[in-house]
Formats: sequence, structure tokens, C-alpha cells
Amino acid sequence: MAEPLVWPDGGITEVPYRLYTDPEVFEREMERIFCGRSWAYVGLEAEIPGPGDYLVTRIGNRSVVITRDQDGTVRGFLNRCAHRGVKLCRERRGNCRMFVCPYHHWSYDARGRLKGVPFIKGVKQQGGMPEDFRREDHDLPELAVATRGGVIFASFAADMPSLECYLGETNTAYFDRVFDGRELQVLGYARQRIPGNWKLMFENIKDPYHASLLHVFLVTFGLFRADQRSQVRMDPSGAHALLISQRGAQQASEHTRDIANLREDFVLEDPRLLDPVKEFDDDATVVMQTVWPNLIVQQQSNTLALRQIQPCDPGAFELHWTFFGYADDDAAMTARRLRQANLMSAAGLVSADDSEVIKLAQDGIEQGGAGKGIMLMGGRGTDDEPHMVTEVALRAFYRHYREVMEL
Amino acid sequence: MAEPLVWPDGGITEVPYRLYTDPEVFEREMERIFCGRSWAYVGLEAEIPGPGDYLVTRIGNRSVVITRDQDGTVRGFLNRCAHRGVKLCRERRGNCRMFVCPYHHWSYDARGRLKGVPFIKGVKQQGGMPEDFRREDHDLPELAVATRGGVIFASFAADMPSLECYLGETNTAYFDRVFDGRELQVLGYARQRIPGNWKLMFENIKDPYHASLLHVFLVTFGLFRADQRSQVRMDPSGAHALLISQRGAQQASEHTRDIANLREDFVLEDPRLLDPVKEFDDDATVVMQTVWPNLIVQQQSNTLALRQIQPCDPGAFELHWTFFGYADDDAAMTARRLRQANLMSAAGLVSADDSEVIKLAQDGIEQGGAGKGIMLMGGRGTDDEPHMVTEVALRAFYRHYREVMEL
Amino acid sequence: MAEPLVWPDGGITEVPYRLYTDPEVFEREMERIFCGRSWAYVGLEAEIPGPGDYLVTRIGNRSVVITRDQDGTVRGFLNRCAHRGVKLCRERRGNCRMFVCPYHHWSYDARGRLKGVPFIKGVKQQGGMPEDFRREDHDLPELAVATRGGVIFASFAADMPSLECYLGETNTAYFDRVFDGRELQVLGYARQRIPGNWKLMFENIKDPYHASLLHVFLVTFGLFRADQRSQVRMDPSGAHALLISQRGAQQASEHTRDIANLREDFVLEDPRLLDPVKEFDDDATVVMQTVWPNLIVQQQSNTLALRQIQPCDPGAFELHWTFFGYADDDAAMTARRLRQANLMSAAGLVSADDSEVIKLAQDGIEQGGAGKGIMLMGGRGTDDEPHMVTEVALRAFYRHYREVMEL
Amino acid sequence: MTTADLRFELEDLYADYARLLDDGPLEAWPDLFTADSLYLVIPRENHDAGLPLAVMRCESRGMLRDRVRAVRETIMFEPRYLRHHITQIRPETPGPEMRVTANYTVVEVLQDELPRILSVGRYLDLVVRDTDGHLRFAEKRVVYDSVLVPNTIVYPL
Amino acid sequence: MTTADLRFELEDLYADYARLLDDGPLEAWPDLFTADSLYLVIPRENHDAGLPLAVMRCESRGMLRDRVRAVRETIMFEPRYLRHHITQIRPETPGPEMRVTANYTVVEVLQDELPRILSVGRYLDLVVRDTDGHLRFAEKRVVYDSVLVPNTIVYPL
Amino acid sequence: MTTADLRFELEDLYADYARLLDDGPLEAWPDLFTADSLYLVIPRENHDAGLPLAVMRCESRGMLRDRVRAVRETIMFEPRYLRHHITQIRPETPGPEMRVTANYTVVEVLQDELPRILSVGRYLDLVVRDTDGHLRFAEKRVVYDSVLVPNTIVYPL
Ligand code: FES
Ligand code: FES
Ligand code: FES
Ligand SMILES: [Fe+3]
Ligand SMILES: [Fe+3]
Ligand SMILES: [Fe+3]
Repeated sequence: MAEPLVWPDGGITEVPYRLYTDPEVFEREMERIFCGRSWAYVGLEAEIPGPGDYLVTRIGNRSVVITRDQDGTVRGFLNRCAHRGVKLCRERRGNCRMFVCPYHHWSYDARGRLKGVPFIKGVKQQGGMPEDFRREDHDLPELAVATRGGVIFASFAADMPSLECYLGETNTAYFDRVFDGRELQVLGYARQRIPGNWKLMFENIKDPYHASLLHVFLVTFGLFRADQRSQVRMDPSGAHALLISQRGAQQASEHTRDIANLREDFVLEDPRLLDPVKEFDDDATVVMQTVWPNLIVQQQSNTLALRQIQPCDPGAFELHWTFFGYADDDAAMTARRLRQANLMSAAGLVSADDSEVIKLAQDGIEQGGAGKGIMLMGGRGTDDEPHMVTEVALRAFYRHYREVMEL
Repeated sequence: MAEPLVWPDGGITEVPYRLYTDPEVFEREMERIFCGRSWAYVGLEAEIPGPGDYLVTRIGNRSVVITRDQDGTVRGFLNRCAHRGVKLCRERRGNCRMFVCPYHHWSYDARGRLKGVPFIKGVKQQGGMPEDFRREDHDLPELAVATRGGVIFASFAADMPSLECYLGETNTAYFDRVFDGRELQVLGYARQRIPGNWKLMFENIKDPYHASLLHVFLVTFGLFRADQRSQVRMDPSGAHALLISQRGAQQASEHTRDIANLREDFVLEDPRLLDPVKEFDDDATVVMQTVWPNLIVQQQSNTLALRQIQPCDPGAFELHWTFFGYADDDAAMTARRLRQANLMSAAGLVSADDSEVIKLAQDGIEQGGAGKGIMLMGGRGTDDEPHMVTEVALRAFYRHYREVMEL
Repeated sequence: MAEPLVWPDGGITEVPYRLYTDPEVFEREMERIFCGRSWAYVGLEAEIPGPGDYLVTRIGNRSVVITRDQDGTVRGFLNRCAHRGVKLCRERRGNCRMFVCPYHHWSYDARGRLKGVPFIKGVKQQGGMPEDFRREDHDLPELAVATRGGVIFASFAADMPSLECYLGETNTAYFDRVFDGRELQVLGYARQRIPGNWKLMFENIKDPYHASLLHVFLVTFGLFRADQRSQVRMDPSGAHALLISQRGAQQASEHTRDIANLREDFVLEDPRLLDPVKEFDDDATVVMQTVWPNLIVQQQSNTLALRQIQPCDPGAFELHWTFFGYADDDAAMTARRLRQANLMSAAGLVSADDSEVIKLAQDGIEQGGAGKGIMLMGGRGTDDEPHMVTEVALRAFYRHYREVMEL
Repeated sequence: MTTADLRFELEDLYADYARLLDDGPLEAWPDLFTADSLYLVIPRENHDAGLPLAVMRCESRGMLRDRVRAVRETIMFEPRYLRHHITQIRPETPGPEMRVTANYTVVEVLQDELPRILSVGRYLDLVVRDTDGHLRFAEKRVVYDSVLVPNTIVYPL
Repeated sequence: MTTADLRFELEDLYADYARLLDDGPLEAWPDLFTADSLYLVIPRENHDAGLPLAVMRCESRGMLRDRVRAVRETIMFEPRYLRHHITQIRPETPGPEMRVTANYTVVEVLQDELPRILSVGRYLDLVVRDTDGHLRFAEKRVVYDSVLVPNTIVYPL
Repeated sequence: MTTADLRFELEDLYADYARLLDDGPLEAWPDLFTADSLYLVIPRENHDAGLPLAVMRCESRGMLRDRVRAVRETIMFEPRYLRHHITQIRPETPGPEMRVTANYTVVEVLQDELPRILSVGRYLDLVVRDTDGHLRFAEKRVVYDSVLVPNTIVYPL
């Protein structure tokens, strides 16, 4: 890079602001983190139930096609024609046996293998491809694919470890808690373009400290409180994390006085907005799981959602939400999930705070001049902690980040 | 450049994607290709018929003024005031004797020679320009101008060869086929901003291979078919090219089966949309001529148009269409040209495919990671070919491109 | 920088166009000029009359908070939270005792000193900041503040000279002419985003040569004429300048013939648009003062305004206008100021010429290729001159610019 | 065919809707809905695919009021101005119960930023004559074409 | 002065025009034109200079149908949503043959992109009472101010 | 409740207002105002804060004419096309003196640039029946939300 990036003395307790603005850092992140040795979330099996069904999504800055082949196996490949680079698939979802490029109709199978080249032998003994042209030299980069509990992950690396050992024991266990084998039902999508660096999204979700302060709505209704029973757990690498907590009551406490504008008198006119029912075996009412490099699995009361992070440039990323339930939900549960969704996504009574504060963070960071953020809450360690007054999961994230980025 | 660009082993059969995205490559293209030793199309004499008439257009990233001086000679100069860089001319077209800068009213003649500097001697013996200020030191860069058949070309290079030897014999002949000395009549303009690298436009026009596949409308109505009589011809340098073909009938053939969505049953409700009449002496029904560095001359049935390429940045260019006929066209012919124009430009039944596929190409190319396009159809050569199953004109283009760019 | 910038031989009479387009030059300007050793205008005391009142503005590319503390002293600090960089203050204006960051509610006092960190000691003996965390290590960068005549200036440099010696004698005197101790009354604001380099704004105001040519409206109504009595005066450094002139009559003269489109027959249907009354002791009807690095003080007849320059990037800046009068103005004078404001700001009958010509200058400059502007009107010197046929103030500006930028 | 007065009454309902959201008071906005009204802000892709997920779902006027109060008291967001354009207001059926469709665009202005399109789409409404004689929304489905939301939708659309 | 009913009938004609283009079915859109209607999409610079070249020129309802079929079956393009705003609908003359002018904006949303203005301009129309009693366009000139087209105009404006 | 005819007369007044600014002749635009009319173009922040400063302030029809003449003869600016959309035209009070509010957007097209929103906001108007029987603006306050102006406002909004 122009000037080599020097990490501050504070190590993982300090993050240089250049990481949020430098195009070369961004390029390196795309290569090493998103398109490197990682399992990226790409969709749900329920979205491509039948043979030939496909979806188009993005890993880092690359468009990929995920499809189910005729044997029912999930496949994936880079969405870029081998001929002259055209983005092959234009629809977000569809069904087809062969993927035909619009420009010269080269066609590829479910694994991105080049199967057809019009006029390859020419027309009327004229033109066509040279003798030594071999179709198999022009297959598209195929993705490794792993699925678990109906969730699809893909990787540009061929020799990835299994999803289980990638996630680690604890994270696999909590992943299975939601994706327990029951058939999933997609309730719908929401998409945002957030004007901040993609890492700010992970920092936000891995940070329980902010939740009890920024999210007045949560605190007001006791959905999340600094004095709740809770824990922060990571996998050994620090890449993934779990925020697990248990709902409290709507009441003031010594720990809510810090919240400038807590509204103790706020009583819902229509309480159906918040009528959670227990649906998992443990006591956790909120489990937020962050999976390196692009996924957030959210169980907030009865709202179940996957958030996929698609970076655009150093200063912006897209956040794609998939809300889901289970095929065996009754109407009341579905209605509940849909009502509680008011708290989340592009107009979320809670998540609006986050997308707004991420913009404010990027605005502040881009002001130029050297600078760095600090993450000292809860000390300097990276071990699991049984409370939420900590930034431990951020430190663990950056420990892993530095290894992968070699920064 | 940051890292020197290494051309792939395939030579002119392979184009590195960095050529479509790198700002330094783009800068170099502006200097060497557009503002270097080339004849750039700038307009028609019919657009500036009288003394003092002028038009403003762009060569590469530079704004230029083309005007007819009082003797009737066509002149051109850089549209940038010598004083403090202001873009002199703001109107697209107009008439004036002197070109006056809005800021301090410095005035220039038709050749961009500085003629007037207000208060040059000061006011009341105060101020004004220093003794040694010589107006003639501040003339604007004048352009070399060449015209043929009513078409105007200009160059920033003073010592250009004649237009004829620039085009070469064949291309001159076909140029004269359309611009045969008859008075031209402008029918109107269309302008597009296409989100792709400017070279993708030339690749598209120089590529007959795509026409018989992408353009279902053309094929459906037999306007262009892989099995038509046709030829691809270049000038010796490879800079310019001609695609010449002859209309077939609307019928299926072994060579149309490749076209996924051919519509054999598509019969026009109003056939006037396509009622070509022969108007040139040869059998060609379509002649597409590409003239380095910025012009496409199109004769598609009875639609005559010039397309001027104005690059914006590595990822976008403007395409400026000038539709024309001849002053001696009868009303029926004019009506025919205007109806057939439905196939072309911003909403063209045919050219829409091209502007859309160019965007898809740029989208695919910009996905990052190394990459290259391949151009092997019709072999590896760069000689004229008597058929359209070939990418020969693209190879010839890049042969010349590499020479000029020294890449 | 990529290639080191070589200044043309002409010295301060020639400005290389790269200064208006190069991002590295821009970065350097932000550091050295705006956030370096300079007094930047940030607002009026009348805008924050009471304790706790604050306003948010920008110095260079940095957001700053200017506030009046409980003792009535004006203070300022960088608007960026020390925790993770969030832009603290979101409102343009307001009142508060402590500044609380929305993200984790860290709170700062009027000098940007960190006063509160929620859960600093943890919750229920869990979490919190480490033992060695000291709040005072995390205060925000405080600004030096100076006020004169109700106008507030701030600096990122701690050891600035007094405002008086920064402005120099003459500029201080003329500054005091308008800001004479009378209470100021804000009449309102106007804001523009002008697509040009920020220096073009200073060049424009420091250049009396253009006023008598570009501004046909001014000349038509004799508000500004090349043959008026006038002077251009600088401070010793050349950073600041004064254009002082005296209104003439609406009549043609040998010196107005240069103006192509002078409208001698233009008589106002409603003359109230221009009914200036003398309100200062001297004969000057127009005094335009430019204060390095971001302020223009304008007295144009009875229109009093401050223009603050906020650079966005090499190709754009924001211009923030504050129109004001005096608390003791009578209704007629206020009405007069408001009517004369028609000549200024975003829709100004006069200043529209300037914002438009600045865009044309940037458009012309960005055309690429080497290039430079020249500033020879009135010779090559940098001394005060008793007339307006000169670019002396621009030369002085660039003399100082080169010193500060070390270019 | 609906009568002229009813048409203008309808136009005014939409004008009031826009004004209360753009210029306030926001607190009065829920009064344009019936007590048991349904208000949805839903991406066009969900609407077209028959997926129920909406980014705002208020199943009563009370829920609308809760939303308004959250905007006022609990949500943290940057100050902004919004401006509606509601056009092609088209009652599909005459009478006291009207299916009404309209196109809308909401332009957003953040402080010191240039205006931009926040949301564009159409309204699929059911307008009824309420017990007190006023026209009100019994249903309002805001189906937005701008599926990729530029950051946050804070105020109702 | 035209009567209220006629004005609303006219408003509804434009609302239907917008809906059929934005929400479909596109196949029904040509039915809003007379059999021998003229439909032009022409850049303002050509219109003002008296140059005849239009980027879309349909000289009959049949040609409109051919255009629609091409959009459906032959043209290759990225998926997109469009949304019209048609305002200041102004009948210049009363009676069965009305010269009508209106302003329009079409906002385009490409997949995973933010909304943008595709085209802005005015309609210069001739609206007639057709034999079957319906109002239809005998002429529609779409004169667009946005002379530099952002890539492609696929659907009629 | 105002009558249908009056409503349409009002709609036409705004349509004429838009047309004269967008398509000209600009010289006829002041005739839509009364002789002693007040015309203001004022940023919303000033309007909301009770600050009187407007970027355009014409205190009579004569001043409007002076502004028009300056645009024609003295101001130097790049050529541009403008297009208005005026919606939610809402007469607050019936009768000869009407307080009218409306929302507006003006889209600007500079030569060889893509269209962009120049200004967005609302009109706060007083419309009166003038002595010659025509409706005219006695007051027009253009309150613009787009406080940061993209360069220059040359033509009235
Ligand atoms: S680019 Fe895909 S087939 Fe040619
Ligand atoms: S910049 Fe052209 S005359 Fe000064
Ligand atoms: S970022 Fe400001 S308190 Fe955490
Ligand atoms: Fe949060
Ligand atoms: Fe083509
Ligand atoms: Fe000026």
C-alpha cells in the first residue's frame, strides 16, 4: 500500500480509522476475507427447492450463482462469462437447466462448466473456434458448497474444513438451535444500502455494550438491559461470536439511569407489537450470532432473520435481510413474527438506531487526520464473558482479522 | 502505473480486464488515442453551414469548438480559455464571429487566436497587462481539420496524414459509399450515457458473432443471420473495420436453432416498421464501419447514422447519435428512415440489446480479481474474412491498440 | 505525491491546473491550510448567545462543535467521539450542558473533555473499563477560539498569534468597520454546493478585474465599474485582501464598451430593488474582504454577509452564507438589506454569475492534459494597488499558499 | 363514476396525509386511519411474490400511534426533511368503500446533503367513510419499488 | 371550461396509462390509443429544433403492439421497475378533441441499485372520444428534457 | 368546500405557472401575480426559524419583471432545462381569497448531464380573484427543503 499501515500500539484494543476508508485495504479484504478461506452465507435451501432452481447473490464484490442441479445437489459458480466477462445471470431468482450468456449464448451447466459455444465449428465451413480450443479450459470458477439445517454456505477455496469445525463447537450448537432440521419458511426480504464500512456492521452486532444504551426502545420495554443475564461467547478463532441474553421486565434500575432518554411511561397502545412466546428450550430470549465473513443470525424473541453483508466500497455495504419461520408455524406464530419484525430491518424500531449510528460513525471516521477507535470495555482479553458490559467480541474479531489480513 | 500491466500470453486473443477499469490506463488512452495521432469525428458540415456557425463537442475528455470561419473554412480549437481555464463556449451550437470568455471577456477568433483582452492597457493609466505581454503567446491549441463528403474530422496532432491514407483504401471507399457528395440532411440526435468502458462499444460493433445471437429481433426478421453472405474487412493498421452483410429472409435454418428465443411466429402488425428499399449500388444491406478512435458509421437498411463515442471515465462513455439522410430524399424515404430508426439508439429494438449487454459486461468485469476476455472465434489471425463467425476485427483493433498504447 | 508537482516558471503569475484536481494536494490543503496554523471562521456570537448554546460547522473536512460554556466563554472541539469515532452532534444548532454520543452515551463537556463513560465500573462487579483506563486520556481535540466584534474564529493550532496580528493592521481596521461592536442580528442563511475547487471562490472574490466585465447587472446599474475609484489592499502575508470601491452612476463610458451585453436601457420597474443608503463613515460602497482560509466578509451597499467556505473534495465546495444586520436597524433598513439580498447567494442577480463561472472554470480545468492559469493583469507584483484592473490579490494569495503548502 | 365532491375530498385526504408526514404534526397522522386499519410498508419483491414480510406493519391505529411515539421519543436518527409527491390518485370503485391506487415518491434531504429519492412506489388503499363522516384509510399498502433502501426509513411513507 | 366529469375521465386516462406501464399488463397499454394514433418519444433538442427524429416512433396502434411484443419477446435487458408521475394535466381545449399537456417523470429502479430519474419531460397529446365512447390518445408526443439518456429506454415512457 | 370549477381553475393556474417557467415564455410568468404581490424563495431553515432572509424576494409584479429581465439579459449561466411537478394542491379556505398549499419538485437538466433534483419543497400561497376576474397569486412563498442548493437557482421555482 501507499504507506504501509502501521497498527497502533494498543493492538486489538485499537482500530486505525484507515481500515474504514482505504481502497487498498478494501481490495485486500475482498481477496483474503470474502473470496479467500471462508464459508460465506449465500442463501437457504428453501429458496431453491427444486432441480434447476437458482439464486444470484454476492460474496464480497463478486456475483455468484447458487443452483440446485438435476441430482438435487446445491452448486455454485462465479457469475461471469468466460468469453468476455458478461454477468451471466440477471434475475435474482429463477429456474433453468443451462445458464446461457446473453451476448453470444455460451452455455454453462449447474457447476459452471462450459457446455455450449454457438458456431464453435463455424458456419458453412467458415469461422468457428480454432482446432486447439478446448471447452473444458473455459469452465467458470466453481464454488465449494456446504449446507447445514437448510442454510447454504459457499467458498472460493476448494479445500475448506467442514462447516462444523469452521464454526466451532459452541457456534455450531447455537446455529443448530435455530436451524434444527425443521423445514424453513421464508417470510420475506428487506434490503438496505448503509453508508458505512462493512466492519461497522459486525462491530455493532458483536457489541452488547451499545444495546443497553443506544436502543431506548429495547430498554424501555425491557427487551435488553445491562443488568440482564447474558453472555458473550466466541469460537476459538475469534471469527464468530454469540450474544446470548434473557429478557427482563419493563422497570427502571440503577443501570438504566445512564440512559438519557429512557421512557418509563411509554406504554404501547397496541401491545400485540410485543407479545413474545417462548419457543426454544433454553432461557435465552435473544441470540445474535455473527458468522465470519458475512452473516448475522438473529433470534430476537420470535423474530428470526438472517442478515447478509455485501460490501460495496470502503464507505458502504448492503445489508440483505431474510426473515423466516418454520413450515409448521401456526397462523398466530406467523402473525407474531411478522409484527415483531417491526423492530428490525430498514424501518426497524430498534435497528434504525444501528443503521443511523453506523452512518454517523463513518461520517466521523472519514473526517481525515490520523485516528483510531478504542475497544477497552471489559478489559483487553478475548475470552468468553458472562455479561454484556464488554467489547470482547470485537477484540476477538480484530485478532482474527489481523491474522487473515496480515496487518 | 502502480504495477506495470502485463499482457496475457494469448496476445491479442486475450484482453486483460484491467484495461476496462484502471484510471491510469484511461488517462493514457485519452492522451495517446483520442488526443494523439488520430482523426476524431467531430461533426457534419451541414451542422455549421454558414460563416460563424459553430458546434461544441468532445474529443476524448476535452471539449472542442468546431467552427466555420468567415472564408468558409472549417476550424477547431480547444474549448478552454487561456486566461484561467474557463470553458469558453457553453451552447451546443451557435453562431458568432469572436468567441468571448464569460469571465473577463477575453476574445478569440475562429482559430482560437487571442484577439481581445479587455483593459489590456489598463484604465486611466492604471493596471493592465505588463509591457512584455504578447497576445499571440496565448492562442488556444488549434486543431487540424479534415473534411470528406461533408463529414468533419479533427486532430490535436499537427502533422497528420491525409484522411484517405488514415482510413486506407477500402475504408475510404466504403466511407464514400455513404458520403458520396450528396448534400446531407440531419434528421436528429439521440444521446446515451452507457455505463461501460468505451472499448466495449467498439468491440460490440466490430463483432458480427454476437449479432446473430443476441439480436433476436434482427434474426427473427432475417435482417442479420449467421448464414448470410457477409464479410469483415480491416484497414492495414487494424484500427478501422467494416462489417458488410446482406439481408436474408425470415426463415429458420440449421444456424438459427442456437438462438434460444428466436420468434419465428413474430409477424409485425404494422409492417411499415421494416420496409427497406435498396438505395446503394451493391448488395450490402448492412454496412457497419468503425473508425478509430471515436466513430461508427452505420448503414442498416435505410437508417443512416453516425455514432460518436465520448469517454467519461473507465466505467462509462457517452454515445452521441446523428441520424441523417440526403437533401434529395423524397418524403417516403424520409418517413422510412425515421420509422426504421426505431431499431436504433436509446430505445432501439436492436441497439437496446447492445447498451444493456455492455452494462452487463462492465458489471461482470468490475467484479475484481484478475481476469481476461478471450477473442478466439475465427482463429487468431487479423486478416479480412468472408463471413461473420469471427472476432477478427477485435483482434486487429487490439493489435493497433497495443502499438499506440505501448502495452 | 505520485509525481512531485513542479511549479511553472512564471511563479505566482502561473497556477498549475493540477492544484484544482489532485486529491493529494487537497489532503495537504486540509492538513496545512484549514486544520493548520490558521484562524478559521466558525460562526457568530449572536448564534450562541446563552450558556450551553452550540452550533456545528466544518473547518476544512472536519466537523467541529462551537459552544458557549456555563461561564459564557466560547469553546470548540472536534465533533468526533473518542470511543469509536461517531459524529457526536447531529443538529446544526442546539443547547446542552454535556454532549452525549448516541452510540454508548459517552459524554463530553463544552471543551470536549470526556466526563462520563456509562458502566465504566461495570455492572454487578462485571465488565467495565480496565483499572488503568483514565478518562482524561480521551478528551477530544480542543480548538483555540478567538472572537472579535461578535465574530468567532477557531484553530486546531494551540499557539496561534492574536487575531489582530493574524489579520494585520489594515484588514483588522476594515474588519472593525463592519463589526464595530454593535450587536449583530442574523437575518438568515443560504447554502450552496458549488462544483469547483475551493480556491476558485477566493480567486473570484480577490479579482476585481472580472467584476466590471462578468457582472453585467452591476455594471448596468453602476454598482461596480472599471473606472470607479477603488483600491486593492493586502496584509503583509498576502493571505487576506480587501477590495474597496465606490459606486458610480448608471452611464456608459469608454470603459464599458468592452462589455458585450451591457444594458444601458435596463430601467428597473421597481427601483426599491436598489435603493442603497450610506451607512458607513467612508466613501466605500463595496468592501469585499477575504480572510484566510475560509471567510469572505461582504459589504455590498447595504447587504452585509459572511461567506464561509467548506471544501468537499478537489472539485467541489460548499458556500455557507450568513446575512446579518445590526440589532438597532430600523424596519426600513432591514427591508432594504433583505431586498438587496436579491443580488447575492444561491439565486443572486450578481453572484449567480460567479457560481456559474466557477463551474465553467472547473469544467475547463478538468479537461486534463497539463495546463496552467495566468495572473498577469496589473503586472507581477503583490503590493497594494489603487485601482481594480489587477490580479494582484491573487498573486499575493498564491505567494502565501506556496509558503504554507511548501510547493 | 364518483362525484366531483368525493374526488376532491379524496384528493384532500391524500394532501393531508402528505402534509402531516412532511410538515407535521406527525401525531395527527394516525387520525387519517380507522381504528382497526391495516398499514403496511412492503418491498415490491415481497408483494409480488406473495411474501407477507413488511418493514412496517401496523394492525391498528394504536400501533400507528406507537410507531409515531417511537419516532418521537426512542429512535435515534439524523435530522431530515421529507417531501411527498402523490399522483395518479385513482379510485377503482365508487361508493363509501373505495379501492384507491396512487403513485408516490418521497424525496429525502439530510442536513448538508443534496436531495435524493428515499422511496418510490405505489399505494394500494381502501378508503372508507368513517362513522364521524370523514374519509379514512381502512387499509394502506405502501408497495415500494426502491427495494434497496438508502439506509433508513424513519418516518412512515 | 371542460366539465368536472370530463376532467376526471381525463385524469383516469393518465392514471391508467401510468399503471399499465408501471404495473402492467403492458399488453393492454396500446388499447389506450386510437387505431391510427401517433406515438413519439423525442428528445427536447430535436423537438425544439424542428428535427423529426424520435427514439420511439409508432405510427399506429399496431406498431405500438409490435413494440410491446418486442419488449416481451426479443429485447434483452436487465430487470427493472419503473414508476410514473404525471402532473399538471392541462386540457388546452374543451370538447371531444382535446389538446392536453402534462409534465412527467419516470423513476427507474434497477435490481440492487438505488432509484434514479430515467426520464423527465412533458406530454403533448391529442385526446379524442373514440367510437366506443372511451377517451383515447390520437397523438402522444413524449418530449424528454433529459436528453442524455441513462443507458436504455426499454419500456415506453 | 370549494366548487369543482374553482378547483380546476386553481389546478390550471398551477399548470400555467409550471408551463411558463419550464417551457416559457418566461416574460408571461409575472402576469400570474397581482400587481402588489409578494414572491419569496426561502430555505426551510429560515422559514422555520422565523428568519426573513429569502434568496429571491420580489415585493411587486414589477420586481418579478425585473428578475425575469435580468435572467434574460444580464445573468451569465449554463443552458439548462427545468421541469416542475406540483402536487397536493390544497386550498385551505374556500372563497375569493384562498390560502393554498402544494408540494413541488423541480428537476434540472444541464447540457450533457443526467437529470437531478434542483429543488424540492412546498408552496404557501395566497390566491385571489383579481379585478379582471382571473385567479392570481397575491403571495407565493416557495419554502425549499433542499437547503443546500446544487450550485445556482437561475430561474424562479
Ligand atoms: S460474453 Fe458471454 S458468450 Fe460472449
Ligand atoms: S478566464 Fe477567460 S477571460 Fe478570464
Ligand atoms: S462511539 Fe461514542 S460512545 Fe461509543
Ligand atoms: Fe444494535
Ligand atoms: Fe449489436
Ligand atoms: Fe463576482
